[in-house]
Amino acid sequence: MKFGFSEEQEAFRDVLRRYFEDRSPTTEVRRLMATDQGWEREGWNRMNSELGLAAIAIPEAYGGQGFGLAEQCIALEEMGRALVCSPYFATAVLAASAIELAGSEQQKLALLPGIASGETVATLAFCEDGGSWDVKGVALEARGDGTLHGTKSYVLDGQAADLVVVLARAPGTTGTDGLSLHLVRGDAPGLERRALQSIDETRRIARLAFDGVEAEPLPGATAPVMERVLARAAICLANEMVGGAERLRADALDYVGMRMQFGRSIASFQVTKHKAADMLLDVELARSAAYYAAAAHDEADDGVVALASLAKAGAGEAYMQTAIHAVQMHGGIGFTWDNDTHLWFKRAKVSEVFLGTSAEHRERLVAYWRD
Amino acid sequence: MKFGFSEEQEAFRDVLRRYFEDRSPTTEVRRLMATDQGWEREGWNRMNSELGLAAIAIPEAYGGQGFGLAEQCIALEEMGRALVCSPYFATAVLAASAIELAGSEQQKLALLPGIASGETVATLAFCEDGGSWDVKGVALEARGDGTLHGTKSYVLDGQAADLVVVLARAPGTTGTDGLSLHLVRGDAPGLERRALQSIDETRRIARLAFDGVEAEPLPGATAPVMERVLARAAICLANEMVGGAERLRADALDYVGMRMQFGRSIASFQVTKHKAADMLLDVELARSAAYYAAAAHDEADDGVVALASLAKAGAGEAYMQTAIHAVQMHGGIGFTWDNDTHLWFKRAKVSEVFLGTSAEHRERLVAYWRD
Amino acid sequence: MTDLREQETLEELRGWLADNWDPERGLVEWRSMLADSGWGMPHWPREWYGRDLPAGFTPLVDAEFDRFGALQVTRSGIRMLAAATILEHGSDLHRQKFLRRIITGEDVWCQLFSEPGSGSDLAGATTRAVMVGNKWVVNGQKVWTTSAHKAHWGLLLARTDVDVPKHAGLSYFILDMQQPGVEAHPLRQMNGHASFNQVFLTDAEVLPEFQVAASGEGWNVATTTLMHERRAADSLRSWGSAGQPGTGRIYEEAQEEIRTAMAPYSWYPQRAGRVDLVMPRAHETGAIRDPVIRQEIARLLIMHKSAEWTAMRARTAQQRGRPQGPEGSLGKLASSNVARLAARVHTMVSGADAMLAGPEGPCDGTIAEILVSFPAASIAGGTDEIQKNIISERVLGMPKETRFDTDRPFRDIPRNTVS
Amino acid sequence: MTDLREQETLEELRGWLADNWDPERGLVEWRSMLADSGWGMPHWPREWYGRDLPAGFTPLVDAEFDRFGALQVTRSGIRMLAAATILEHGSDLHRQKFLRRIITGEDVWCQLFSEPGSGSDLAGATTRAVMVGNKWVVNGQKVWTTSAHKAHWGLLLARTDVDVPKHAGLSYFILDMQQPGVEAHPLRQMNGHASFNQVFLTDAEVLPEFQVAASGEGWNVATTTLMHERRAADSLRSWGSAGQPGTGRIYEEAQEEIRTAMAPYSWYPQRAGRVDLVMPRAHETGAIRDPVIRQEIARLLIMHKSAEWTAMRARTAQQRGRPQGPEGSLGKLASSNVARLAARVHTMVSGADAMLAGPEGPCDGTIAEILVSFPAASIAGGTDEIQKNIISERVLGMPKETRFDTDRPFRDIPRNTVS
Repeated sequence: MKFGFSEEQEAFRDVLRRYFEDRSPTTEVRRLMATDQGWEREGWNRMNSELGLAAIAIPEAYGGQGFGLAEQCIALEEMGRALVCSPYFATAVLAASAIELAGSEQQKLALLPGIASGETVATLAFCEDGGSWDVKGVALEARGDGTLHGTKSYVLDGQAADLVVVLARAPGTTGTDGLSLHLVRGDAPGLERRALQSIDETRRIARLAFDGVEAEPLPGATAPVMERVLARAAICLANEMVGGAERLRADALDYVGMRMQFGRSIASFQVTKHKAADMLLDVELARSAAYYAAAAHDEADDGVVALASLAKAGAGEAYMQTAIHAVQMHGGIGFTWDNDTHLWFKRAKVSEVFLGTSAEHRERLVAYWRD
Repeated sequence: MKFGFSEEQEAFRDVLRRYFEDRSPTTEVRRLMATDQGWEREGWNRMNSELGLAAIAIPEAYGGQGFGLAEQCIALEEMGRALVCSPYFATAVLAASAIELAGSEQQKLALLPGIASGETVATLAFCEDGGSWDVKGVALEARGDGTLHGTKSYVLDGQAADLVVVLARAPGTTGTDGLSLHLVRGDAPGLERRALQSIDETRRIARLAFDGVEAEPLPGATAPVMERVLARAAICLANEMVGGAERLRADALDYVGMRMQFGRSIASFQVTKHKAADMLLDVELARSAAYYAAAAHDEADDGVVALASLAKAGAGEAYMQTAIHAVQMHGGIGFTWDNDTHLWFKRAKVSEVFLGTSAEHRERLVAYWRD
Repeated sequence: MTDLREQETLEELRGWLADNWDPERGLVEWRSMLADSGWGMPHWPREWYGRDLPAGFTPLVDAEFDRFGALQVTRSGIRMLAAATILEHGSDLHRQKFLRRIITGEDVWCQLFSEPGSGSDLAGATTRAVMVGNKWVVNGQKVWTTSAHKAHWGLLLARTDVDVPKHAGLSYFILDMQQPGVEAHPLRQMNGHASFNQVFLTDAEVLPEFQVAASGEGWNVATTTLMHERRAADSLRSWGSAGQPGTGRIYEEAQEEIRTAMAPYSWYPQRAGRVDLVMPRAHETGAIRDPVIRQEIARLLIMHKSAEWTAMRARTAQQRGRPQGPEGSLGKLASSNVARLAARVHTMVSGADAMLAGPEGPCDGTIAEILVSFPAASIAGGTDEIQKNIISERVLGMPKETRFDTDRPFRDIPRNTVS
Repeated sequence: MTDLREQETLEELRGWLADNWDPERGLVEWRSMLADSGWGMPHWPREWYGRDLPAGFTPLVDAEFDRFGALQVTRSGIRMLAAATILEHGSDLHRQKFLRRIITGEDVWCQLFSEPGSGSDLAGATTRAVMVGNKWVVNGQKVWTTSAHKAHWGLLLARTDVDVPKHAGLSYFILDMQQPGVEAHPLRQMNGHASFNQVFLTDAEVLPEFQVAASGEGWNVATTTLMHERRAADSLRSWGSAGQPGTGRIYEEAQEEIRTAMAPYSWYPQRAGRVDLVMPRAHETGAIRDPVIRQEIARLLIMHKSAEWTAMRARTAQQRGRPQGPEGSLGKLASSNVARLAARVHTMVSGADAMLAGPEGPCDGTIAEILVSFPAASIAGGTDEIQKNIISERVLGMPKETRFDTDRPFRDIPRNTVS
């Protein structure tokens, strides 16, 4: 497989970069992260009406643009770069994939157009208090009467979502058996939502308690389907992380170029130069893996689940390492609230464990590739 | 616990350093490593008659000097530093500890004086083809008629030893049950010894096949005793490794100080300076752990088995890392045979896995410390 | 001192304590008595609140206070740096005006050295002091200043001459912090705490008699302050962990003083990585059963214990009167490595919970505080890079970095435009 | 070229191949025909064994050879660096004397640039060439020279003037390697192989007409050679892994030539860490069941695949005519990281067996060879440090290291006393 971006894709990226530079400077990120919800409908709607971002990867038949994951990952990389405060990941990645892969034709026709237009803010409630993104860890029950009982945690934009896709299991089942997905309105009776305080104030998580909530099942939820949903999410997250890491790297490089100590630019110190070279290598390797996984997904490569884990683990290490280096290169300034570095630093920390830790994804990679 | 060396200990170290600088320069190491046996009786005898090194840690009652492990570790550190080619580790560490800890009074009186004087070259045959230094991996059988059946591998100086202490188990036993230690003369009928080619030419290993070899049992061999023998050996090896790492570090520092490129000393490049600082930290931390473990042993600290694993794992990482840095700091010259760096590099590589890998010792450490 | 003199001195002290110690006195009152008697600072000169005793004798005096259950002067914080600097370089006026209230703790001091544009390069300070009429007038900005908002006096390093090389153009002043030209703003950190201040100096004034040493001597004086800074950091730690108080008014006042003084440092243990929490957390989360995480825990414990033992070796060597060797200088670097690895391990141990901050987060948010505080360990008090420069140059004797800023007028040296 | 011209050219080639290709010819005979016809080096000038075709057309010509099953000229090795240098900077005498035998492969060439005292700093060469009577007389020592012991000609960089700055005092010569003043000794490496030579030059002679370009132009000429070196390294790899031969005398001769040429490089795959062996070995030893080792295997595979894909991105960008971006320059650094990590992983996977070398060692000693060869990956062809300098300066545009050796006479620059 050869991979790289077409002229059109590069042009799309340029548009997005300029858009977010304009609409999501760090002053705006700081303003939004201080709000209750962490983002605003207005900006979210504008992003969708002007650029159709939520629609990118949704098939045309369901009101989307029908592009591949590669295009969606361009958007995610740019959002990661600008640290855009929005429910994009929850809605257009997590919920959209789950519905597209597990929904009935009718459900897709009913739900995906709203997600594509940005009107419906949705999310996927996958893991629970144990914090495991392995389907085996699911304990929330979907009873015979169609009601859900249990709790979900670390649900992205779980408090704000209009629609929650909930992973459950039939009573008495374990492991990969008896899984099911269900649609729940955000304001459904019996659903109690509570915000969790995240290290990363630019992205909100919530704990959702289901006490006999009535829900509509999606017919296609099996362990392999959930594996594909997670793989898609991991690839998207990896690309978002690469965007953030690249921004940190570039900003730190700019900073040391301007900063003088001992009568010379900090960038002229050999140790700084070599660190900058190492940082470039880290980010470029993670970028290649993230791009490759997206391309493999669009070519319907069988190995995409392994590649998703590879990309996620690679990006996880690179992002955190880059964030640590970036703070260090800024010196004391980099540890202050007013400097922007910590905004990405915290996203890096949270992304490192979201959707599973790097160690867990490395383990999955070897499990897939061992033969 | 406070620890550090007394004036007497420091003086002992000075004597040894000068002795080995004189007797074991790298020209001599290279000469001996090209011989069949890897060392010579003459030098070994001289070392023992002039300095009594094999006797250091053997109790006075058995012809030794009755010092502690701290003193023996000073000797090992200096031997590691000079890469002395001798059967010291096999004889005075492995075999001596096994006999002292598991032998009967009569056996100790009979055997230890010969070891203390250097007359008897001995070794301990512990692990087998699987390469495990866990007693559970022992398969060699000691039958009811007192004969040994099976093979031992990676036996230090196993081909040259006059006396081999062999770890065996009773037929039908597994795990930590049924262990026993046995004395076998190097020339015993039914014992076939074959040299293995080691990466490290300064230290020889052998594979020993026992086909009904008659052997004399040591009465005290149990799993806890073997654990103590191994702990002592691991502490000794850690100290030897620290000596080697320090030598590599110091030599590389000297080299970069003399070497000019681009009209300036390589030592003036900031990246070289910082690497030298990191190397110092690595070696000093490993040194502290090695010294601490030896001191704890002599204070009969209960935790010594855990501390031995800590010291071995710490020294293993530090030695190999230092060796890699040392080659790099020498540049192309460091990769040549004529440069001495590779002699220690290879010892570092072999020491990394001898007596168990660093990962294995880390696992043991947590197992001991988990409560 | 001969043993005999020692004995006599300690007996005199015991008598004095027996006559004067009373836990129901106020803290300031008691410290005033310590100042007057000289027992609080026994190694200081007799004329300045001391007893002219050798420095090595002070620990014996302190031990006697301990045995007696009496409080000694708190020899911590910036005020002690001020005292050391004033004793060595100040005028009698300075000694008269400041030393006694330093001992009693009535005055709060702060240190105005660092600037936004010169973090590692203190001698690159650009805050200007210009003589206008009969006063120095100071303009500029200082940063990383603990307690500036409540300080009475500040130790100020400012530039009085830009036409000479950088080190030669600095002067040292004692600045009245409670004048209109001095504004202290809290400086918030990425972990949410605001332990430091930024200090804006706008036509702040200093009387000529509050300059320490001559113009151009500032770097030399500052070096004295800095030499005492490391020691002060150590004693701050032991102050913070001071033992159980007795009963009585003075103990309450002392505890309150400690609480106030320590408040800005509440996150310092988290900055260091909280290795102590790793095992309990691993048991709590079950991570202790994960062989992969066990490896990382072991790595951390090995590094942490080895660093501890290295410090122990350094102390033992010192106690035996040997040269300390490289161990001492390596401690700072080791602790920053430990902090970084600890944050990694805490993340693995907590898994998804590592996302959570605040009271619902693991250990009431302590884990989150580690994860957003550890980067300071490799920056504060000298970055890792500065430490490695020091180790390579001073311990290993490697060549110094070529300097481009020491031999020409300060005005010609390229300076920061960003901070 | 227009598509029409392309078609005509390829048809002409097909006709020529049909008329001339015969697998029973000798290799030299066939290559002579390629030289005469210009089909072997189609992008070279017509007057010098080429056909003046655009460089981009060469791959099409080569593809046609492939389709036809005919052997093309082997465009590998130092001899091709010699050809490129001679074409660009040489005289017609040089072209006449050397180019044809470079194409036929009859002459072996070597490169005499590196010296024991100047590894990373090629321009610091101290080998002297002095005009004595009507000849250049050369004295000095060169190192890391592949094939010097069997070479006919050497590309020599030597100093002809020590009174000018270092780069300006170098000159470039073609040295007859088979004269008495040239002695090549094998240089043994820590892995036991001796792939390189040290070359001692003692009053070796060069006729003035064998100097390339003018005196003092040596660094400029050497730069051409070095530019082609990286490309040559790549083609060497593909040459070594060339596909199945056909049947016939010429294939046998070609295979023999490859075997000889590749012999010194037999350990190069081990130097790179042999990532391909990790999984099979892990299954063989059972390490694949160890979760701790699985983590390290995963780390290695992630790094290795990511590096591969980074190279792929660079190639794709190039093919699309985009600037290559940083990906290309990073490959060398990535591969040295991969090699180091691979050695670590192989050690863990092999456990105690990692001690064993020789035929009894794992994979017939291949694992041992990895463990004592990988350090070369971060040194040979430019150390990691040099790569990071290049990346930071040329890719990231960071300031160049201050030089102290470029603006004064070479004789005044501090030089090595050790090697």
